Amino acid sequence: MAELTYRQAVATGIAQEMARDPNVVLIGEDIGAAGGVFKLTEGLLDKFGPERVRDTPISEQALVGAAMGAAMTGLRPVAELMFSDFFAVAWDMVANQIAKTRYMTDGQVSLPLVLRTANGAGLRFGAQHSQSVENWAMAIPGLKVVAPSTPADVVGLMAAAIRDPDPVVFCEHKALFAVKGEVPDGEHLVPLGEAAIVRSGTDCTIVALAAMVPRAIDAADRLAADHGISAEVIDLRTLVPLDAAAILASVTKTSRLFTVEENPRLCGWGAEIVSLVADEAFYSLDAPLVRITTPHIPLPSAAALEDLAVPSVDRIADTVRRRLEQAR
Amino acid sequence: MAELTYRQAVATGIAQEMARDPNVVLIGEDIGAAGGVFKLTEGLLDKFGPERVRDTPISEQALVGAAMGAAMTGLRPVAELMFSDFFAVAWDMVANQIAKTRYMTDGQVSLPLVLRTANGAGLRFGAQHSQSVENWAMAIPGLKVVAPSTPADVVGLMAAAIRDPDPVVFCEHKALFAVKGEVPDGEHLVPLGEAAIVRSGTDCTIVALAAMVPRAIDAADRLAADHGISAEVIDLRTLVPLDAAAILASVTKTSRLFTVEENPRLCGWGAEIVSLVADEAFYSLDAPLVRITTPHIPLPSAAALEDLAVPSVDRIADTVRRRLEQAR
Amino acid sequence: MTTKVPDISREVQLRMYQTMVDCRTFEVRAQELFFEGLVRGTTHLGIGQEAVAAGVAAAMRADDYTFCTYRGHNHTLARGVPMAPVFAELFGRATGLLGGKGGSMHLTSVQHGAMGSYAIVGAHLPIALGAAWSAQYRKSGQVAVCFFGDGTTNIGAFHEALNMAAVWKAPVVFVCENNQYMEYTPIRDVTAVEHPAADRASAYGLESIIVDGNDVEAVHLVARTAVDRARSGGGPSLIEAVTYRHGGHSRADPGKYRPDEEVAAWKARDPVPAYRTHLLAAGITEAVLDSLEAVARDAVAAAEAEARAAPEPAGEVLETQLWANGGSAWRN
Amino acid sequence: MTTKVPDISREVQLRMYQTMVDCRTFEVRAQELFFEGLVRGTTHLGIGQEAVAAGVAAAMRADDYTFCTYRGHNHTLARGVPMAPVFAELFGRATGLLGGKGGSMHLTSVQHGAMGSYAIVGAHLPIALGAAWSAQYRKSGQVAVCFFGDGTTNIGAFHEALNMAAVWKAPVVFVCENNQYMEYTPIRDVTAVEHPAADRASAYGLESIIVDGNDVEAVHLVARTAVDRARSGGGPSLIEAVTYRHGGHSRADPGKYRPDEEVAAWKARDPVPAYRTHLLAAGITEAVLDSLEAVARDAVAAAEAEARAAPEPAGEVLETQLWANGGSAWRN
Ligand SMILES: Cc1ncc(C[n+]2csc(CCOP(=O)(O)OP(=O)(O)O)c2C)c(N)n1
Ligand SMILES: Cc1ncc(C[n+]2csc(CCOP(=O)(O)OP(=O)(O)O)c2C)c(N)n1
Ligand SMILES: [Mg+2]
Ligand SMILES: [Mg+2]
Repeated sequence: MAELTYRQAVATGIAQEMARDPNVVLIGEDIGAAGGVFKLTEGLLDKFGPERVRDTPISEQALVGAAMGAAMTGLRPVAELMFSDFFAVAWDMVANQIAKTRYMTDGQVSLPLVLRTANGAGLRFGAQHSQSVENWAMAIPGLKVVAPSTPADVVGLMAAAIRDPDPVVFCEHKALFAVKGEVPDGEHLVPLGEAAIVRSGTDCTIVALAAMVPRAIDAADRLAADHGISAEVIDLRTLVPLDAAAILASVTKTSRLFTVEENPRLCGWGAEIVSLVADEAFYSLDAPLVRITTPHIPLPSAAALEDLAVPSVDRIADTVRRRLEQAR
Repeated sequence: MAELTYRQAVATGIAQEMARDPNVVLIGEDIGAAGGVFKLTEGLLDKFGPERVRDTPISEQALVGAAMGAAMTGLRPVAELMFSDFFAVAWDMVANQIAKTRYMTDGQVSLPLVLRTANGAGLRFGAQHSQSVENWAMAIPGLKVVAPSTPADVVGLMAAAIRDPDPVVFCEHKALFAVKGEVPDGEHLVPLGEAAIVRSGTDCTIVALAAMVPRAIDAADRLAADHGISAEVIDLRTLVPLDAAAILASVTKTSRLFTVEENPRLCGWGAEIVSLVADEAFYSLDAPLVRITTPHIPLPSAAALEDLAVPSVDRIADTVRRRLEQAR
Repeated sequence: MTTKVPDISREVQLRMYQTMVDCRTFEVRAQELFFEGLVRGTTHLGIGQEAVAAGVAAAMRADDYTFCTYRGHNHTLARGVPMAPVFAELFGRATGLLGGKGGSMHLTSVQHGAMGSYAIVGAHLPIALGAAWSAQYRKSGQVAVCFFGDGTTNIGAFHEALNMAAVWKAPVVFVCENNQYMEYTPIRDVTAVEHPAADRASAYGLESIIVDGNDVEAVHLVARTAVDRARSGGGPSLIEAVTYRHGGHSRADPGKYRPDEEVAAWKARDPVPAYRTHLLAAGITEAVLDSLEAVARDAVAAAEAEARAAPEPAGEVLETQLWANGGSAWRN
Repeated sequence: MTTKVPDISREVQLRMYQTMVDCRTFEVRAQELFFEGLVRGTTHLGIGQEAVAAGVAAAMRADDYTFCTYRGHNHTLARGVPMAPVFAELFGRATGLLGGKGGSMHLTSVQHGAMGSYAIVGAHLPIALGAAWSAQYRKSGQVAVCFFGDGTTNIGAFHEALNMAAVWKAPVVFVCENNQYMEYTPIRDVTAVEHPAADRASAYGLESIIVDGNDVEAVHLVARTAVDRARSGGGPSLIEAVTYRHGGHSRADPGKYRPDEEVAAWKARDPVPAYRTHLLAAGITEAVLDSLEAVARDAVAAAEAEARAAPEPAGEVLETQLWANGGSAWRN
């Protein structure tokens, strides 16, 4: 067991796979000598050389498109979009080309590639550098979507994403970069599509993702301590494939569901979870299904406002308590 | 009352507003002399001249960006994206610039513009020319989203969209272009944010949009005729602003909700409707909330497959009947 | 028409002519079948532009990559893809090249190096660059060739791909088929320079190359030079082949936005009969050329019959092949 | 340094110097306050590049439009935007230019013609073109000026905007501040030509214009010509101003990826002291220049004090101003 930061875990996971498979190559802006603007790829250029760690111009369409072309011809590219907001600049490549080509060609083309990106709020960067776009990717058939909340999962899911034969959008959360955690020694792999029950409980199920996971756990602890409410917390870890079984099993047990989403409200991933539960677990429910999300607004830059926008431990705990009381 | 096709209604609605306000200008590819690839802007160049109807290069980022720059400096541009799939090419302009600028500037900048687009399946054009992307737009704070199902609504909502002080994504459905309908004489205006109860019923609520509306109505008629099921059908008409009141009122009456969505399943607009109802109308529900959607796949081009992918009258009727029976 | 250049072998000349008549015969029939309603959805024909696909293909190695557009019948057939599955795909049949999932705009046959037809303008330039980068990394000696139109030179992806390809010295050849129109709008009305591709080459440190796109041998020679340069590590090229489509942009478009004299003048320069004349002058007999045309006619007829006989796709395939495991499940 | 050009009036010279010292004094302090933790989030400084913003602004009419980037303090202040709300925005205060909603990267003051700072590379080039198109349509005689960096010339939006602006003869002036680095990567490593903007001008039928971006009068003269051309219907220009940022790309970046000698050489060409020397040689007295510097120091100090005293934004504003009705409701 080594203790790593979430930041270090990114390079560790990538390095593990680059050492294992010479077809894994890295491409992105300022990822080489500079080691990335968030130092997420630090050391990889020295370790693997300029042939495998390629700096690009500021050309997201070209770099994502190039990753696709390389993936369909034998490589396993890992492309970095410096900020997840920049997916918008390359969205045609992602949503119309990468996601659809295998299906359109009836399986002739395989696209084993990873699109890594710094996702989420917390650094006061404002509306164009703080979005959570996992729901953009979830809405596109043909994309797998991963968003780890711990250093161990960063390493294990990165390995799984790089080995996966399909395109994976890998969201690295800015607010978690400095978080430390234990990472198993030796090769570490966490399969895509398995949620983690990070806290078990009986009164309600709280489903969270990425930076919302530690907040949901803190809120659950507070609910237990202050109000005797026993909340089960599920870290989805991957949105596609979705561990529907884990969610349904938990809700069947607790009869109550809350989602905690950093994305703005409308068409967020939690809406999909709610619609799944409202259909398949309807008869075991005994209270409204409640979503706790960022309001449907762009993210403000001022610290005072950004902290108010994204679901906080207070808001999660208060909402759960209030809604459970109302449901009594 | 004049009878127009949905196709004619587009140009009629635009012409009504161009005649009314000299600041309304049109921009897009092949919209001038050619009248658009779907002949949606036919006659407008002759009527209003090349200064107001501008052909552009194949440069979606430039044309959408130009619409934004013009809107922030006094014009009311109506920009055409020939196929809604092409939103992906200009997504940064739409999702990061147009949608966010008013909020980021604390209201200094107003963006009265309309982004018109040919949306949806039915023409066997395949995965890159058949998508329903209304949920992409709905997921972005700062965009209003309109998708009419009748010629009259095309005219009335087009007028409202062009007069609206905020950015509006206006989805014109390819499969409806040839559909005829009565359009009131004189100036016609349908306010954004008002759903239409297009068929009233008591046993369940079916919420639909655009091309799914006529199918939902046919299914409802068949359910009544063959199974004595009384289904209420709501045509949402606009996703943002959403007529939540109309949906909640209907479900409170019928206790059962079905959504009929052309978008692929995950994070579709119906998920948002379900999450709204599952929270705010939970106690009046007595059956699972059911979404009828295109499977989570890209759209195939073969007629046999495309017809199978998009919700059909058969699938809607069968699903509603089956799920209501199960719920007995 | 250039006079016959000695270093194009007989064999290559005949192959190029065969390709041109194959493409022409196929597309003429495809259009008839569109009007019959057998070809569904849309179709974009390259009738009049065959010399570009044929001349370039003859300069490629079997394992090289082709990337083309929705107007890609010619480029796909030129790589040796059989006609029957192409017709079947246009008909939306189970035996289609893409099982009926892709359609006319997305023809792909990886085993023939036909790496796809892309229907969103500009997208495939970066993708082709990526295939070239991959070949460079794998030291496979493969070259990627990317075909696109004049209108495509005004979209962002063109600019990004050309710059990155030049910086990386990627083995990719960009071939702009300047047929002088985007859909219905003349390219000159929307472009700041006269030659949409060639006048931009210097912006990427590349040589300006313009070739008569109706002269298959001229195209072939230019392509050979560019492909050899790419293969030998000399980096990318940007070729502008000036040509013309005889018909409209797609489907039932009559192309009426073009002056009759302009259309007539270009039809008079039809590359197929022109090359026939050229080959006759070069000493190839009527009999030989007739036989090649017969081969094309028979191939098209047989392919059509086979495709007509094919069944519609079974419903079960609707949700297959989204993922590499063959399925499309998003949940457990 | 060019020798003083007679037709730049004293008044303009002093205004440009005032702008330069205002910007320099403001940004030096802003960086100190970032390290103090008072400036939150991020900040991108233009220290060393002031001559471009100042020289161009002095060539603009009050109702002209400026579009700039996240590195936009200078361009925004140069339009006459007061410093206190800018500081307050950097601090995330209620009195911020954007009420605390936008931050350093999005400074905007419509009333001053500062039409926004854009944080996604390339996006504002098409937007500036749109403002120019609007001015053209309204026959207002306004000109739009768009500032961006060398790295921005490799993104698609640059290409699309330049071509469309040229075709439409839009009254827009594109100013590329070539500070020779994107973030941490030298522009030459990722660009196929030596001059990322000027070597692309011909791809849009535009003249290649390169100017010493550290020479405010040279910048001003080039800008005046370009702005006048745009205003008189002559269409767009693309200006490449070669300059250098003294500090890192953003926040705490020390800029260590740049050779010390290179940094030293450019600091020796610091545009602010250079222009002071030039103005003294041109006969303006120490006393006058000292007073302008004093004005800048006092303005910055006063603005900082005012911003420090401002409250944090009230929670109520979080959900305001998404829509023109002042709110952000998505439902009834
Ligand atoms: C991004 C994008 N914009 C618009 C279209 C619609 N469209 C399809 S083909 C075409 C014209 C392309 O012109 P050109 O590049 O010259 O190719 P050609 O059709 O002449 O072969 C257009 C505008 C598209 N497919 N993709
Ligand atoms: C589309 C996009 N890609 C990447 C970034 C991250 N980024 C911010 S500034 C920058 C460098 C821009 O370089 P240049 O255009 O030379 O401007 P400079 O910062 O030197 O003023 C990059 C890559 C971005 N903001 N937008
Ligand atoms: Mg063309
Ligand atoms: Mg720079």
